[in-house]
Amino acid sequence: MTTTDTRLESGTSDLYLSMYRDMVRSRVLSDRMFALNRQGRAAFAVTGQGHEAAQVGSAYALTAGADWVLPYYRDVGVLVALGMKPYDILLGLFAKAGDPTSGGRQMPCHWSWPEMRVVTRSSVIAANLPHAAGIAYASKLLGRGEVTIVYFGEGATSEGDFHEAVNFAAIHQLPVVFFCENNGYAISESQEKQMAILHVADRARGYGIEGQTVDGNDALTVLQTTRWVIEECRRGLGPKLIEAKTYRYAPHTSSDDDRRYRTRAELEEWTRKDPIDRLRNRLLADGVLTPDADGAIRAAAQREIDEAVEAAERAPDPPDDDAFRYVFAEDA
Amino acid sequence: MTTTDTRLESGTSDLYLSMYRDMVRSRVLSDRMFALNRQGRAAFAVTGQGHEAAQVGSAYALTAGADWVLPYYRDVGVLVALGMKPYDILLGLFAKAGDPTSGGRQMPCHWSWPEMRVVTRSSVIAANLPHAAGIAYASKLLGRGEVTIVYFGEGATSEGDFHEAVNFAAIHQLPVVFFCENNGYAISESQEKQMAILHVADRARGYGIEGQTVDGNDALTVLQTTRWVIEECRRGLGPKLIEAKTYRYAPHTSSDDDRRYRTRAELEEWTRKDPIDRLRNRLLADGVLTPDADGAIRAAAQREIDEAVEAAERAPDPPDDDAFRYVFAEDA
Amino acid sequence: MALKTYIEAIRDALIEEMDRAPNMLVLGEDIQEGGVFRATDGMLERFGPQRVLDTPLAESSIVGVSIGMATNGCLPVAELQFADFAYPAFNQLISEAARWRYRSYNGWGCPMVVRIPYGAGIRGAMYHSQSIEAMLAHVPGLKVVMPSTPYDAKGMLKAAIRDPDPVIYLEHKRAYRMLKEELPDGDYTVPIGPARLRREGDDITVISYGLMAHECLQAAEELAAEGIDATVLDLRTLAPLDRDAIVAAARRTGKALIVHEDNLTGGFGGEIAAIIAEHAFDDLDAPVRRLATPDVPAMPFNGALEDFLLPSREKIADAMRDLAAY
Amino acid sequence: MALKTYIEAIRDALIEEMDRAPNMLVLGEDIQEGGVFRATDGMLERFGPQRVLDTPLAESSIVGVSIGMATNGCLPVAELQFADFAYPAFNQLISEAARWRYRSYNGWGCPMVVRIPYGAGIRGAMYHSQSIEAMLAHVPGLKVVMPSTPYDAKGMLKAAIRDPDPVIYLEHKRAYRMLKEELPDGDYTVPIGPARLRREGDDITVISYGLMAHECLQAAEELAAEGIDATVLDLRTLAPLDRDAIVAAARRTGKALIVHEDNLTGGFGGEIAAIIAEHAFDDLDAPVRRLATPDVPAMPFNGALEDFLLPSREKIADAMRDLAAY
Ligand SMILES: Cc1ncc(C[n+]2csc(CCOP(=O)(O)OP(=O)(O)O)c2C)c(N)n1
Ligand SMILES: Cc1ncc(C[n+]2csc(CCOP(=O)(O)OP(=O)(O)O)c2C)c(N)n1
Ligand SMILES: [Mg+2]
Ligand SMILES: [Mg+2]
Repeated sequence: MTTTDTRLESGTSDLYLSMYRDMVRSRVLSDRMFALNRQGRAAFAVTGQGHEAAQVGSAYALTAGADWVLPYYRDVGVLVALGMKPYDILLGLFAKAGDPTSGGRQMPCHWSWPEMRVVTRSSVIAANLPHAAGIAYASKLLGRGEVTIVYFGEGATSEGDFHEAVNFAAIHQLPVVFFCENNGYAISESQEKQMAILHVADRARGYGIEGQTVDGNDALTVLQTTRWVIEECRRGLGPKLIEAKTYRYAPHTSSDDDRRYRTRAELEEWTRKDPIDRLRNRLLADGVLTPDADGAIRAAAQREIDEAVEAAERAPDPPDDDAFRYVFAEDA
Repeated sequence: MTTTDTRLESGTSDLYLSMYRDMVRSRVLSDRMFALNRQGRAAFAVTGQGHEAAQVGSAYALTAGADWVLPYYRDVGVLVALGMKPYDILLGLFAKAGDPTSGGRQMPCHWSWPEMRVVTRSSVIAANLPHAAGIAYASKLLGRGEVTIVYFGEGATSEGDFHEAVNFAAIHQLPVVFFCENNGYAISESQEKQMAILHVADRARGYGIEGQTVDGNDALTVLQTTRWVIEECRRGLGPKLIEAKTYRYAPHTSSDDDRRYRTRAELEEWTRKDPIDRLRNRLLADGVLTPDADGAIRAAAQREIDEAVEAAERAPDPPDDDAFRYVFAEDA
Repeated sequence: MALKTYIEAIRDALIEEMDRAPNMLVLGEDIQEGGVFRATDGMLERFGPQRVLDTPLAESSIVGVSIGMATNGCLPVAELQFADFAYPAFNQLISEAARWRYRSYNGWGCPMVVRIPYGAGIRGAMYHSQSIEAMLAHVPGLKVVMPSTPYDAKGMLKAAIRDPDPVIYLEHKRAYRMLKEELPDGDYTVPIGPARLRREGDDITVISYGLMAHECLQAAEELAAEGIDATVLDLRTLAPLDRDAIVAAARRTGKALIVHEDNLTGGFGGEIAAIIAEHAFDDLDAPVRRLATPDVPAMPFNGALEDFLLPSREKIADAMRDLAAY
Repeated sequence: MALKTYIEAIRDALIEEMDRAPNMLVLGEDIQEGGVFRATDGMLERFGPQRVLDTPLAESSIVGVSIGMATNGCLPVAELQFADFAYPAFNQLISEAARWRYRSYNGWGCPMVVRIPYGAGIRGAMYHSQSIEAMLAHVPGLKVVMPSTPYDAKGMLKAAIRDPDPVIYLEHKRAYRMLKEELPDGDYTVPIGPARLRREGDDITVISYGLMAHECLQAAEELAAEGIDATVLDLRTLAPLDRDAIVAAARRTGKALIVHEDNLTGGFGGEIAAIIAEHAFDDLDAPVRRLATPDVPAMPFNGALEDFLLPSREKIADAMRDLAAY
């Protein structure tokens, strides 16, 4: 496991502050989505509390709008980092007409965002890994310099589609990053029920590509590793597998009761490694952040989400006939 | 790649002679099946010329009737070694009523043979790998000492089912041998179109199990390696992947024209490594076989196949109504 | 007798059969903690982790290893977490399980059950709402059952487990806690195959299966108050199909409405309509009608849109009135 | 004009479209050496290995990477080597390609063609003979075409390649070299959707698609000599379905026979019969009949058994006589 001793280079403090802010916004938004479900105001919630360093750290390594992004349902932090407004994410939560990601059709957090090259995904685990490989093949064929990143959990690596996608990407040395957020559980199943290896990154060896395990709760390490890997991809050195070890603090989804399969002690232990606390402490120690500035960031995030919730909840539902649109292209 | 220097231990010469005989019988039978197709007497042929050392060598490591065997379409040698009569294989070639392996329903060489625990397979590549894992799980659950071996080509390792099966077997440390006959081609596609690694055995590393590459044209090495691996399986040490490097001398099937994708020089080179010649020379050198005895073995094989062809071709077709039988259990 | 929900009926069947057959096991994702719908709640403690098996997240191999287990003396009952995630297992279901016996000329059998929660109406959105019976009931070699009551759910699951061939057992998620019924204590089975006449009436015939059969029955009761007397046929099993019951029910009233939750075109309703159009032709007094979800790619998350698309008691009652008036 | 076989028509369409669109590529197993049926013969030399792409032996990813390519500006035309091996790709076809546009509310499109050789009659046995259209035509979001002539094969493949949505293109293996036709030189397309009346007659209507449409036409010619005059409707496209043409053809004669090679129960014939039974009811003079392969799990290798099971010109003619006499 790589834990880089990242010294803050001059000129990077704004960047790190921005990352920190997005991690906080992502956490506040995620907490709120869960709460809205618990209050009976949202039918379903799936969120990524605990994954913020992995998500925001990796997303900050991307060239937004140029690189292709295939997030999974837990990637609130990726979307926030890419610049999706909480309001838009909340329109999806409430399945409203204006939901730019699916028009209220998909479960929350199944994003599509063409402007940012965020590609639509289903709920079918691992099915989008071959899409990432295909997108990267097209980039190469058409001679474009962009890189594709696809996100998934460690459970997803059990699916045949994981294998076929990584194998295809390796054969053609495609510019694609397979980014695994390993939180140790697939719903209730702990990692050893999914694989007989300690590190998801070891899967890479069967394909002849490099795998790299990083501390997924350390945003700066994630950023640096992902940057390096993307750089290698861009230089045509082929696909890579990154495993970011982390933990989810919330139940799998609003339908799950994680007390059936995780001890509170384990959760407690990981809470002490909270990725947001960790980056905050680092920034405070380095003098990039002050307690006051931190308070302002948190208050602003709360305010932003409050306003977004209020507006999104009031947005109109789609009209009935909307259900028939876009089965096929309408101009065809 | 392991090439064991196998000294002939005392008491093993009968065994090796028997292996040699089965390799010859398998070759003669395979050649004949192809010829029958070329003569318009059989609608289709798929055979394993060149794979005899891998097939017969590994099959001789099994406890026939106790261990479970999931062969693939190329495994004429495995079936011959297990004791299936050429006549029965030929009934399948001609799709005759008495075909014990499928009642004339399956393509030739898609065997089922319950008495010998040879399990039915489809033509769908790699789909039977999960079956092998499931059989081995049952062996373990029911506390039986048997081992399962499943055969496939290197192309099959590209399928998702390969991944899911090996992963499942590794997680549960099941007594199953994944035996890959790597002949360098999947129909027309050479190995580098299927994987970015040199050795199929390297796939094992992604699952936390051992992989072993052997010279698949050396029957004695294959025998020894498979024996060792099966012994480990029986002792509960979990699944293994064996890769036997070999070459097929015939086209992929009777429908294929291998001159489109392989040079005659390459074929020529491999012909010099013929597994049957190799074992013959070894047995001659060790004095276990004499030229006369060899001649007798070959003549007997020719005679046996001649007679079997004649009898099988004359066997009756199934009656029309037979097509409706056994969609479901009939006693149900 | 005891009052049981649909899902309790399923759990009882599993536990009772596990008690009976030491070679039986249940397997799937999150099975040990009870399954996402809690069908296997408490089974880990009772039967241990070898027989209550958490599988990797890999549907093709869930079915594939089950086939292997069935081949080597076990009785696997696999769970696919949602019907929407059954497609990765389609090859194993169709190419393998369904053809296992036929292609080996009875050399091998595949006694296996695959339980699959299906259906919409729970705000499950596009990938937690689908119906997949039309595809599977089309495959010779598979048995497909879709019980609509707790009584049938328990009895048919037991029959499925004891069946020598692969059975796809489709259970509606919305039925799990919605449907309750007094069930007899102890062992009973409900045979795979025969449809069940759930109501007899001479004005029109409604044919359905799964949770929609329940909705049809409710609609029929509603219409009875208006003086329209309906026969309601609950198919219960789609494969093998009870053609005689279909033809007899259609003949009786000369007017048939078929209802299913799956989308219309190419849905299993087409088969039922075709059987009626061929074999009850002389007795038909009206066009054979179908009511189904319109042809859109699965349910939207938005609740209003889901309600708009999904057949319901009200929509069924309307279609019945319409047909009765023909 | 030039005389072309069915497979030459396909190859010509591929090559002409590759010439037109530099972002188009073909991919699949053994594509570079020409494909096992030689559909892509000579294309490697002309377009190079990046655009004539040999994939690993992995159907799910063949479709999966095609979806990705289509998303990023390419026009992939994938080949699945046999329809029998399409099941491993069903999840990608159904969960992904078909719902790509709908679930992203038109944010993303998936302009992709999947060519799939299907069908029996070539002694291909259980796993090189299957028909899979019923399952795919049931899926909203997929277009499914099954041309029955070289002319349509070429024109519809071009239309499919230019279509903005995923198109499943089912080509009958036995048609490849059996069917020949004079084709116009140069570019033309045949629209996806409209059925084609291949023969008009007032006694009975036969409705079919794919190679069976050809067999039906032959049978109809045979019967014309006996004084039975048939309408033959070739659907060509199953999704979106030309319902009006079906209803009109059935109405015209009041007697309809539906023929397909896929097995009967749950086959696409059910949908066609249901449409007729609902929308042509008042004009029907006879039961709606279906002729299809019996419900067994795919074709036996034994040639006599295959012939016994498979619908043929003779069996179609018999069924037509029977219906005409009703
Ligand atoms: C093909 C498929 N099977 C099952 C599910 C149900 N399911 C949803 S999430 C999940 C666990 C995923 O675990 P992992 O990949 O580790 O991601 P995590 O949720 O832990 O971030 C499962 C089994 C699904 N969505 N798709
Ligand atoms: C799922 C599937 N896809 C494609 C095919 C067609 N096919 C038959 S054999 C074969 C190549 C297999 O190659 P390999 O696994 O290396 O075995 P070999 O024939 O070389 O021994 C292919 C592509 C098939 N039978 N099943
Ligand atoms: Mg996880
Ligand atoms: Mg090979």
